Amino acid sequence: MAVLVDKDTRVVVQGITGTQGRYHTASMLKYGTKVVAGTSPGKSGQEVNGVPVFDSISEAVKAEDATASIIFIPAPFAGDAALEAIAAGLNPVVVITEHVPVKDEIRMIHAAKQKGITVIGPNTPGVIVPGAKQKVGIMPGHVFSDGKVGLMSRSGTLTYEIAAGMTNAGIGISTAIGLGGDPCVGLTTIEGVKLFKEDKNTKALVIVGEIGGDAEERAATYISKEYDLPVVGFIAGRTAPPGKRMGHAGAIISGSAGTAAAKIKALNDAGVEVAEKPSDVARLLKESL
Amino acid sequence: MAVLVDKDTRVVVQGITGTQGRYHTASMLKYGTKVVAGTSPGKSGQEVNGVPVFDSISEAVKAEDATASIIFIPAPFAGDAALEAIAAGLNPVVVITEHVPVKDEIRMIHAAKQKGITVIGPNTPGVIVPGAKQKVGIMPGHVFSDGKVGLMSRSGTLTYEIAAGMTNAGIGISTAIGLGGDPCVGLTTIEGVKLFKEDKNTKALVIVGEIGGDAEERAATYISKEYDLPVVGFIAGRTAPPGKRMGHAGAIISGSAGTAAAKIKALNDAGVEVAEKPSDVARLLKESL
Amino acid sequence: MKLFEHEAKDIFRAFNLPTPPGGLAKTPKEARERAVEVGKPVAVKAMVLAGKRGKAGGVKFADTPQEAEKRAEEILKMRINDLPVSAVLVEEKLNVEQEIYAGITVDRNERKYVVIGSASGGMSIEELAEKSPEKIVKMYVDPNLGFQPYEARQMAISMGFKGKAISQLGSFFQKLWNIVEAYDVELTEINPLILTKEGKFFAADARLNIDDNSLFRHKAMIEKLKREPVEQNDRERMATEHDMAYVELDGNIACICNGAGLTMATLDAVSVYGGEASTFLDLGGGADAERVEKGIEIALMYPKVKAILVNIMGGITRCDEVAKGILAARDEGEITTPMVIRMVGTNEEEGQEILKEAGIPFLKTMEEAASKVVELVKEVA
Amino acid sequence: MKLFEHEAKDIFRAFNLPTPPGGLAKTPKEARERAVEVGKPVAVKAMVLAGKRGKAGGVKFADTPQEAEKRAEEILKMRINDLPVSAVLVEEKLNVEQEIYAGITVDRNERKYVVIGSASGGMSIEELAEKSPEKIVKMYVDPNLGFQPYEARQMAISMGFKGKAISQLGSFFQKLWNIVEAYDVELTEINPLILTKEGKFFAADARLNIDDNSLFRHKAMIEKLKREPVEQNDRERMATEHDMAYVELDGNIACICNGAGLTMATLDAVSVYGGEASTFLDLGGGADAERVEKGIEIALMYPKVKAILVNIMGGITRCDEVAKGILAARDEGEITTPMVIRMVGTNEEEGQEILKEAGIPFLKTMEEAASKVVELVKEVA
Repeated sequence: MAVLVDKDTRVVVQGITGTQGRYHTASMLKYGTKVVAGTSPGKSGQEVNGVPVFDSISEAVKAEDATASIIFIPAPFAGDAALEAIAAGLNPVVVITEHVPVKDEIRMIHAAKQKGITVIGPNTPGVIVPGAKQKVGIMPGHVFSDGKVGLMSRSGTLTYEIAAGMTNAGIGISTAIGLGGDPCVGLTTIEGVKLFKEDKNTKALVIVGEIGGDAEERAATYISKEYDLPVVGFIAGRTAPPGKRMGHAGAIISGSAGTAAAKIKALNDAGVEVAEKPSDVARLLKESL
Repeated sequence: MAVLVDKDTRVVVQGITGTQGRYHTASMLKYGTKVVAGTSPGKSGQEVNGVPVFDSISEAVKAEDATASIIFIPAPFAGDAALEAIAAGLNPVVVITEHVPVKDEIRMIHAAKQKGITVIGPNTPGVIVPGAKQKVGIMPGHVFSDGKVGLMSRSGTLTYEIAAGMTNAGIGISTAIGLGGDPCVGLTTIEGVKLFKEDKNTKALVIVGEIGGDAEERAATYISKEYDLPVVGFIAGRTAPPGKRMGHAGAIISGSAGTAAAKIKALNDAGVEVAEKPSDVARLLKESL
Repeated sequence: MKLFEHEAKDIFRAFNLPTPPGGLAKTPKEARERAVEVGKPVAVKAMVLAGKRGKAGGVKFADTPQEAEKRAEEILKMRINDLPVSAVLVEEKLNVEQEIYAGITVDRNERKYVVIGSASGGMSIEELAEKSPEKIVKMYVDPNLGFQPYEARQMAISMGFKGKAISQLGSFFQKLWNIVEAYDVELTEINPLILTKEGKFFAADARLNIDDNSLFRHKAMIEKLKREPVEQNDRERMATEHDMAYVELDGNIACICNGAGLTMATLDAVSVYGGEASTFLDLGGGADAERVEKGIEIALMYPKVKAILVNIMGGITRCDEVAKGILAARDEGEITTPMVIRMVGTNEEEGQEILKEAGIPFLKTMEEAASKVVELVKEVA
Repeated sequence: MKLFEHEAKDIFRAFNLPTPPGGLAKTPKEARERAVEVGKPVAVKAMVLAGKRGKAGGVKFADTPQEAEKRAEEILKMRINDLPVSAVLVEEKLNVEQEIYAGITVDRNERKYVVIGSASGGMSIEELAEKSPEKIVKMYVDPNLGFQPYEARQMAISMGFKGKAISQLGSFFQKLWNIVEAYDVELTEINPLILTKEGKFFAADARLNIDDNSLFRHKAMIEKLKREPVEQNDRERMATEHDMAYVELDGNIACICNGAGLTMATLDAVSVYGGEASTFLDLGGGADAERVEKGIEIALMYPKVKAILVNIMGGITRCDEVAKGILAARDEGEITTPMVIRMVGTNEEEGQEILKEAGIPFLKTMEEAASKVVELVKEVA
């Protein structure tokens, strides 16, 4: 068992004929993902790695019973692509694209909410379920091993770093979710915790956060009241100077909220141990399990 | 019993301090309507005919438990007023204002639909329930007498003409609804028929239509299948030349659809007798009851 | 408010919606200049706010600038649907591969905007709807989200286009929607929308009607046009200024009433008794004496009028005010045109008292009044 | 993209949002001219993209044009937050009745725009939120319907205004929202928004930050500004051109990594071992050899750099490409700055092979690498 994605998830790749789309379609197929269709307006009839290409999502859904979407569409058009996936009822909709305008993010997230659909990202590495051999994302599959820890992160490569550490320590993952590095993302940390709470197969959580916003603080409040299983945290950006924008639009510190110190304190107060270095995560997990 | 409005309806008048608002507040109060509040931004604390004025709908609802709204706000601002009433959950929202841009009408009608609220109009004389002594509108109350016939109309004064004829003939009205003269209105003819169908007190219907659109044709189709009680119709504009705009934005003929002949035929085919002159309506009703 | 084709196309270009190369000409000489600029065979098109312009001979083709000048001369002399032609649009004659229909309007039943397209353009959409409804693609616009690019592409797909045309035509629909949104358009049509043999899409024609009720939002745009929103005669302009609905017809009885539905019903009643209306004049709600007087004044300016029927169902409108207005009109204008008054409702008795004192007869029902006025006209004629 | 106050106010005026009379001056003489035009006591304000401008002495008042010239001269010489002042805004000193706060930004938790207002303006919203949160009014904007005029008036009502001020201030908020919508504004603040003793509202200050990701939609607006979207030094500009995230810090270790989170965590790890980073450089996803080489080149341009730490967690990024890039940078630039490489993930072995052959040492964990680079820097220093 897992969250968001399982063995029956049938993925359509939006923007499958682009460089990124092609590359990650191959990578997902290799991992085991059921990529059943791709879209690229005007290119129906083509194939990418044996996956049929359609002009629109509605055609892809009709022909191939796709259930979920992953989006590799350039930022100016990613909002439209997400709305197309949402209108077709695909769930989840994983938006890999970075630099999506926040106005477009707000629109897609609320359009999805109204239909009970989960948007992952934008600016996310996606979702991976090692136990089902399904990844709807761009992460290197081999660093994630099957197990019972849920992993959520606002960062990409840092997640791989931590997942690799867990795998090396013999700790497996039920589902790993890249929440996305933007200030506005579809699935928030607290919503992620709620999802994992409903998953009987997940026996512990890792939350990888970073400076900016108060997603981790809010999740901490929820965890202290509602989540009883072990949680380990990591917060990137402890040494980042205030007011500097460091890569992720999300990583802006404003005022006293959103600092690494504030987040670490909130998590600690909720009984969550916070690792100082990425490699400490696996150790803390072992201790708490 | 009646539709849309009953003895417990508590009305707030939006735009109560304007000439129209003042005049019709007095007229509604005189008729018996429970006008409990009015709004006019910046004028809270004032009174109009003893009715307290508030700066906003939310204050009016909080203080006076208003349940329905009637709008006398100039066209450029009427859409905003309607959205304010809808957001506060008032139902129905009766929009008297004419010349409201169609884009604003579409917005208000769909915002209302999403909340299960009925918009009457725009460009409507409103709703009257003689049996409850409640009118949420601008019609002359005395021409409507209490009874068991439901009256729906896309026209204002023509409705009074027909209602007066019914009253003179001793035929009373359960509820009379001015649907509004614009192409896009909140409550359509067919929806009006459905409302009356649910009202046990209404034993017959009068549908006053006019050229333009196919609201009457659609209602006719519904009536032929679903409505078993007697219905009498009247269609204005039998002699109107095609392509001319005659007062109501609604009264434009385009192509062969929407002509008086097409409407009369559709109604006749559904078993509805259509009066040639307004005065014939009462006679036909008597014959069918 | 209906825009002329060239005005609509100015807006199209501002939204990057391609139109054929060319320009406006007010004289035959200018038309030749435009044709020289185009440098290819051209179409010369009458600028007139009337349908069926093509059938009326308002569109001609010319292979040379000289020919364009000649065609322009012919067209500029024409009247189409009784309207003068004040200018011609000279545009490149496109190398047509396919004629397409594209339009957006309001669906009053759904209470939504609807985008309409067909790969079989050229004929009117009514004709097309009748003859081959299966060739018409319709998409309703979500009132919350608007019309999305993917939906615009879906239009093209559903219309049967493939390959690059999907995004190109999709973008065309998207831009058309952006115009509808920006200018409160109640009807726009591009018919034909041309796909050239070179694989490009152009708006060969352009119809753009702006919601009259929204004009307060578009003052800058209207100012740019340097013309009145509507072409009206003096009587129509006066009625508009006084916010009355006024339509001229071919009969001889002017119907002055309150409310559009009642006015139409009054016209119908006149017809039932064998008469023919000259005038639809809706005073609107709550008319006072002055307004009634002005309404009668406007009605009498129309030469076809032989008799007047005032039919008032007093609601907001007070009969005493109406009576005063009738009196004032009679006294001021020394009216000799026969007038029949029917007036009931609010302050009915006061109003009737005023008429009685002034010696003006009145009737109680609109049927009596309609029958009476038809009689009077027959006497006059 | 942050707009200067005068740029923001140009937009405000285009949306009929009142600003105090006045204008921009690039020289003291121009400042005097502006003050003469205003004809009243003025404020002279440094145009600089930095907060706390007032505390830094960047806003001065002048009763006469002569005085305005003198104040402008002083201010134009200043540097605020290490940024030069290139112009001053000379504006009428308003007759202040009340200082108000008005702002709109994105609430990342609600994933909605939020409109913020307070009748107690003047101080920063963070300060206000801490000291008197009850004085702050917030309204979330419905993602479907937008921000309606009645909601804008509700803001004014909730902020405690009465009478005409409700519609006036409401209209202010409404226009501010229209600007946010039109220009993808991620943060706008008017602080203070002045209510004058004459009962009028003016945007005395103006902050307007446009979502960098939306700039492709606002090319016309940016072109009008006649400046680059962001003030950057050469290194920052190069990084932007190559789509890398680059931030300069006060330490001496350049951290070159892939992914913002990993880069931050690397900086943190350096700190854990007693070092200090000079550079945050995120190569982004899927960097090839050329990109890695360019990243090292940019990092080395910053004089503070004493050592380089390359930390790559290969996902889309392939370690062999990274290794090639490091090699190229070393060979091309004849680098003498010590470099520590940590590189795992996709094509790890191939990459390590390349480094081995070139004689470049590498480490397996980021902790080892961070500790090693700190050691090296200490040796160098």
